[in-house]
Amino acid sequence: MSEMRQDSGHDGELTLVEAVNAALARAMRDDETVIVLGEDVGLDGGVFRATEHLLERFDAERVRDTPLSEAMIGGLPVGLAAMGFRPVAEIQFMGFIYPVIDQLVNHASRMRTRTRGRLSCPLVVRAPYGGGIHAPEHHSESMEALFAHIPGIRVVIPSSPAKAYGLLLAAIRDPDPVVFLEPKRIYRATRESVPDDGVALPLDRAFVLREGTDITLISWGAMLTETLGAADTLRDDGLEAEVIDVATLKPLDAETILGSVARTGRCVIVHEAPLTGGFGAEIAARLAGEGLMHLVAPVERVAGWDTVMPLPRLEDHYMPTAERIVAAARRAMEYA
Amino acid sequence: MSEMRQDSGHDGELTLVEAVNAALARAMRDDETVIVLGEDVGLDGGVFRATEHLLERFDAERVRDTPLSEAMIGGLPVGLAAMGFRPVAEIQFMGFIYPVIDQLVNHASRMRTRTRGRLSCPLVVRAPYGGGIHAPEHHSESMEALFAHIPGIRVVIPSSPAKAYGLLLAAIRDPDPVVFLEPKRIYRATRESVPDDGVALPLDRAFVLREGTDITLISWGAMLTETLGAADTLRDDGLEAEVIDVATLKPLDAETILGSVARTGRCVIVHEAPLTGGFGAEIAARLAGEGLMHLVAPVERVAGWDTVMPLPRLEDHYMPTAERIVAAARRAMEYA
Amino acid sequence: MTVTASFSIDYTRLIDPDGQPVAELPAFASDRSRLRALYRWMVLTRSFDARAVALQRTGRLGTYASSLGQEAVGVGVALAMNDSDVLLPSFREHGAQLVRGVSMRELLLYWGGDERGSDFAGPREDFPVSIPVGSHASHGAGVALAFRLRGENRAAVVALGDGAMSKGDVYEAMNVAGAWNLPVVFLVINNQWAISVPREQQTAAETLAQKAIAAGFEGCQVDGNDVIAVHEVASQALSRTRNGGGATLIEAVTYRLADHTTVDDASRYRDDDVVSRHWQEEPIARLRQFLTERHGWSKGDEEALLEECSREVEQAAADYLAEPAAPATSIFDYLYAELPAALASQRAAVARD
Amino acid sequence: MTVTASFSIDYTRLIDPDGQPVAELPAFASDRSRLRALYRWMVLTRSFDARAVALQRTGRLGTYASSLGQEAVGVGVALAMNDSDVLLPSFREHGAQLVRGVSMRELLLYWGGDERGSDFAGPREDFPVSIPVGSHASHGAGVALAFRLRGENRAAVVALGDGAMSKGDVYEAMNVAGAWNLPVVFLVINNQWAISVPREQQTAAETLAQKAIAAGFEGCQVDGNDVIAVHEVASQALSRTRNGGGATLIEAVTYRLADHTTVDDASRYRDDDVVSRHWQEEPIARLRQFLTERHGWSKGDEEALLEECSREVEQAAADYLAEPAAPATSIFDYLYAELPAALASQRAAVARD
Ligand SMILES: Cc1ncc(C[n+]2csc(CCOP(=O)(O)OP(=O)(O)O)c2C)c(N)n1
Ligand SMILES: Cc1ncc(C[n+]2csc(CCOP(=O)(O)OP(=O)(O)O)c2C)c(N)n1
Ligand SMILES: [Mg+2]
Ligand SMILES: [Mg+2]
Repeated sequence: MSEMRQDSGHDGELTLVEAVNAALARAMRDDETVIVLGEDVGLDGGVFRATEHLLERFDAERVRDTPLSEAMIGGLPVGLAAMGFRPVAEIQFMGFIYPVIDQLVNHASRMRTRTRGRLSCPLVVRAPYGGGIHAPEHHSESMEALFAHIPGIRVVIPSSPAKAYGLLLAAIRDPDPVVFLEPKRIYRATRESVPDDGVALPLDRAFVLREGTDITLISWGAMLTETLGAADTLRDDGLEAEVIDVATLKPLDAETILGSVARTGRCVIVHEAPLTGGFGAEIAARLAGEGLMHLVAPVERVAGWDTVMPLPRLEDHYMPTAERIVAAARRAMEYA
Repeated sequence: MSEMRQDSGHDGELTLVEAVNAALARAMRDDETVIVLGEDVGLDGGVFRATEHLLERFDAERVRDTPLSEAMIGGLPVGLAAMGFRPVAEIQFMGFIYPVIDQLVNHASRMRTRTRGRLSCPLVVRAPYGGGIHAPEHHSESMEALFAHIPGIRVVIPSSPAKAYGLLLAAIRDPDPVVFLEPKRIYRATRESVPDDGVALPLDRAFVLREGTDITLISWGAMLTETLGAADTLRDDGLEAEVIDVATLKPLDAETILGSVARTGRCVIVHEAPLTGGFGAEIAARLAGEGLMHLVAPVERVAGWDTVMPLPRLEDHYMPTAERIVAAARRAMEYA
Repeated sequence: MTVTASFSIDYTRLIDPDGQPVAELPAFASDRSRLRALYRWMVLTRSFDARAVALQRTGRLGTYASSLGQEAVGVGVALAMNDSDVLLPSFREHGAQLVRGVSMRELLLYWGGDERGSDFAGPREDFPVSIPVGSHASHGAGVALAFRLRGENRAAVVALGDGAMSKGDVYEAMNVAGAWNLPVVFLVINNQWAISVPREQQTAAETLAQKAIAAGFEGCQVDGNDVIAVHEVASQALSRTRNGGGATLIEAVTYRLADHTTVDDASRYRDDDVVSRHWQEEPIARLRQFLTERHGWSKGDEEALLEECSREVEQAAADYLAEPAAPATSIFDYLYAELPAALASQRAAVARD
Repeated sequence: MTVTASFSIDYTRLIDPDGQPVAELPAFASDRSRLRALYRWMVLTRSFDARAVALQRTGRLGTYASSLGQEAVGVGVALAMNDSDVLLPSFREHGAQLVRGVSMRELLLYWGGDERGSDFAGPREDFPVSIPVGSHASHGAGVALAFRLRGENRAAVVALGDGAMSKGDVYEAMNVAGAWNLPVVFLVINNQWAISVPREQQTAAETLAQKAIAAGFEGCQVDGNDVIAVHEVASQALSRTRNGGGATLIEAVTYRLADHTTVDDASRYRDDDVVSRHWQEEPIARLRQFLTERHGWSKGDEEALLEECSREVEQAAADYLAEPAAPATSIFDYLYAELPAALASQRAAVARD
């Protein structure tokens, strides 16, 4: 990706979306069965430029602009994958991913099971998701929980450029279907050094972003910005918050989470998706089960409200804030 | 529905599917804007006979066999409803409902919000769901959690003939979209007296099926059979289990649940859907939050495994059993 | 081997790019006031688009999709609709929405990120724009079914792009509209592009009109930059369908002269000179030419009209910019007819913030 | 108004219901051994269907969808496929699957509720049946793309019913297959029914073949009860598509003589005498007539064949019934290539029970 780096002009420092691009390029270079397809992924390089330059570096056979057909974008890769390719399909925005659910539930997630291993489905479905960029209607939702409930797939959400690179490489190399959701609000929020070393990250591990002994803050994707911000504020209260990036929602690394809360006894789970039935519920449920005896305070969930994502003018009233996280943490600290 | 009752030949005693039929007929009789549509709902009366006789009693304009097009079955009612009709769409099996999610998330659930009340979506999507009848592949899943996460809709699951009648009437009369999931395993399991009195049940209330002081068992749909069975077994242990039928998953009647667990301190949540991200997680999360201080034992979830629903020969190894519920309850009782 | 079925697709153009008649013109073409109305709405639409783009560029509007070059389609069709018909617009049919009675202030509110912009004071039954491509097509079938069930003499018009014609839900909606003989017109605005994907890559079908053959009803092509042809074809299709003739598809062949939206840079994927060539065919100059030659449209008329339009646009922009945001709690107030008790605490929390 | 595009749909029948040639016959029609193969597979399929239904009636098999009356389609097409082609069957293409090398024991295992039935020992790349109607069509496009990317001279065959042609995902799959010129044949088995919904209510299109026009490739009709015509049309379509000719749609017009499945009662929605009339056109008697008149097919040949087929079917049934269930833990063993640590405890719990 040397040219990308020159492009970015930050010697080796990439944004999250550039890291996605770097991982795609790396995977395509290393493995000719990797095929990138989706709407506007070719000449346009993707509406967020995640697939920029891929068409030039590879070719139109491997970088395919599709017709405007999400059900097909979800289904065609099942056939490709069963024949030994590794398709990476882009859904332009999560708001348009719903027709893909049928393919994930009824086919991709169970091709291996149905055929007792004869056929399999090593595909990746990528989609930018989440709010906070004042995007048009239907462009800001966070519905990751719908995917995390589907047996037989993996659900991965990166929170930084380096994680995006390593997790996407892992997702593409994984022998089973992976839904890879990209927090578009932080696509260009930060840069970090992301060596194009082809090293993948594990798909079954949560990351401890910050160690602490007083309370555990758990989140994923863009909300880690608010969560880490909240941890800073709490430090001013003299509280050391441990911050966990779940990263792989499915399969969930409950061990890391339970281990942390076993030490802190307190927990705030943060996500942008609506509260009810959000993936935070699963984490809280694990704590109410195996983790219960370690809890000294009620598990707090700071999430989007159970309402439709508002249009930009009222969007900020929907999005969880560092303030709400801090307030929840302080409530938790009130218990002895 | 007098003729139905003669049909059933159990003077006034109806099965759950007959009660669904009775509610549909009643709603169509009371309100000419009620339109029933779906695959095979006409002459055939539905593959489970839920719409039997409706075509004769009403007509082909109001009882409509649709083309085999689930995305349309999800979308056409949005237009009908916005124009003042009350469509009741049948999806033949939950396994084929996924194309409808796009319409629920992007349109039905938010038409009122998007237009600030100018247009609305009083529609019902009905679908039989669940396992245990040794049905063909893709016919036995329980994915209610996918719907319970969507803001702006209601999700209702009846557990008996009388509840099916009252809740479906309420769903049809409700001014907003309702997903009504019918536990097909108990479509004909029992009969009870269901007077065709046109009386609806509330859509925001859980039902206490059995009072008890030692532990709370929470479930919905067909799994209440196993749950009530488990309660009987526990009684032999000298334990009085309170059994709650959630009935309306969205909006959730957390009060009834929290109130019960506040008294018992112990809870087992039972559902057929895969454990991870199932709706049981939301209930457990509420207990880990507001309910925490009342919990004396870890919240137990007895659910389907996080795997693809097996074909009939191994299906029984997937389905939660009364034994598993009893074992979970006994574990919970071990805590002082 | 025997032939069991055969089909053909017609193309209608009445005025060529130079404003010259190339076929017999409908009666209204000799009615200056009606032509002026068509012209005025197109000019107003173009001024509105320009202003909306300017507002976005200066950070006072959200992402916006200009209809530059396509004005004849929405305007020509909407003026053929009855008030009682229902429009289900895509996100680029500003002209059609304006003709229908949606105010420019409402359009700006919507594109400025305010739901109140979809609470149209005018056409109360028209649908809000569908940002999701094509998923509103089945709503059009449902609206049409409602009309049929009530025995009303009304039609639904669903606006779709060339890209939308690749969507399965659009096909399902067309298929049921054919099977049930519903009073709905599927208006396909073929502007040759779906963001960066050209029409030819979208489908191997020579025309988009022929997609109707799969649904068992009539499809036709019309020169989408010839507002007289568009208006005529739409008027005929609408009266046919209102009177039980069933569904129709109209493919209006036009060209997207603007970027896809204000966040798009079309130069990444198409040559400017191709675009300039299409400027030769744009609909407004074409009708102006015809008006000038046949109806003595003068420089004065033109200036007066531009003046009038820009005044209206400026007023709307001012009203829009003066509109305070709705209260935060309104994000709960239209979710259900009545807020469920379970959500009261969430609404209260928002009220506190 | 000018015509911009026109299309027509052909229908092919070579042998009429009385087994009489009505057109020039392809060379293979004079090759007794090839006709016998077609005949044998059809007879075997019918015996298998009968046995499967009997097993279901006696509680030893799950819900089953018989292909009674449609045998010519699957058999005629599958015998036109190369081993290296890939079949993506619906749930009623038992004949095609048998010809492809799926064993009757495997089919029974699958319909008996055992996943191992889809682990075909024979055609390792053929897809398992798709119970969800139509959602496998896009898989066929993907398989075909895989062949194209590897430069392989292979084709994918997707089996679809008349009902499936109302599905948007099928349309999307066809549209991309056209746009990308993929080597895939969409085989539409029009048996006139989708459970209780007759073909005419499914769509206003006069033919299902014309659905291909929307996708920009060739569609044709063939008499689906004339196995010689089906085999000939399929052979031509397959070699065309294998050699870069792009996608094709074949609508095989046949009739579902059986109930939809063993849990259906067709008498609720269709008249038995209509069904009896269609018995006059069924494919096996038709070919037997032709074989008898042209190739001296004797009563002895017939009896020997029936005997041979029922022996094979009985053996398969016996093997199926003797098969013990897989271990309970196998419900986890093919979920992922490697079971995630997070699921180990669930698998262990199942092992304990
Ligand atoms: C279902 C869906 N998929 C993708 C998108 C993203 N997107 C917005 S507009 C567009 C192209 C639409 O092209 P066309 O239908 O021709 O309409 P046009 O933009 O030309 O008016 C795409 C892909 C979307 N809004 N909805
Ligand atoms: C997507 C989907 N919707 C509904 C069903 C239920 N169902 C099973 S078969 C069938 C009819 C299929 O008709 P057709 O495509 O003509 O195939 P045939 O049964 O005639 O072989 C239906 C509605 C299904 N399996 N999948
Ligand atoms: Mg376009
Ligand atoms: Mg059929």
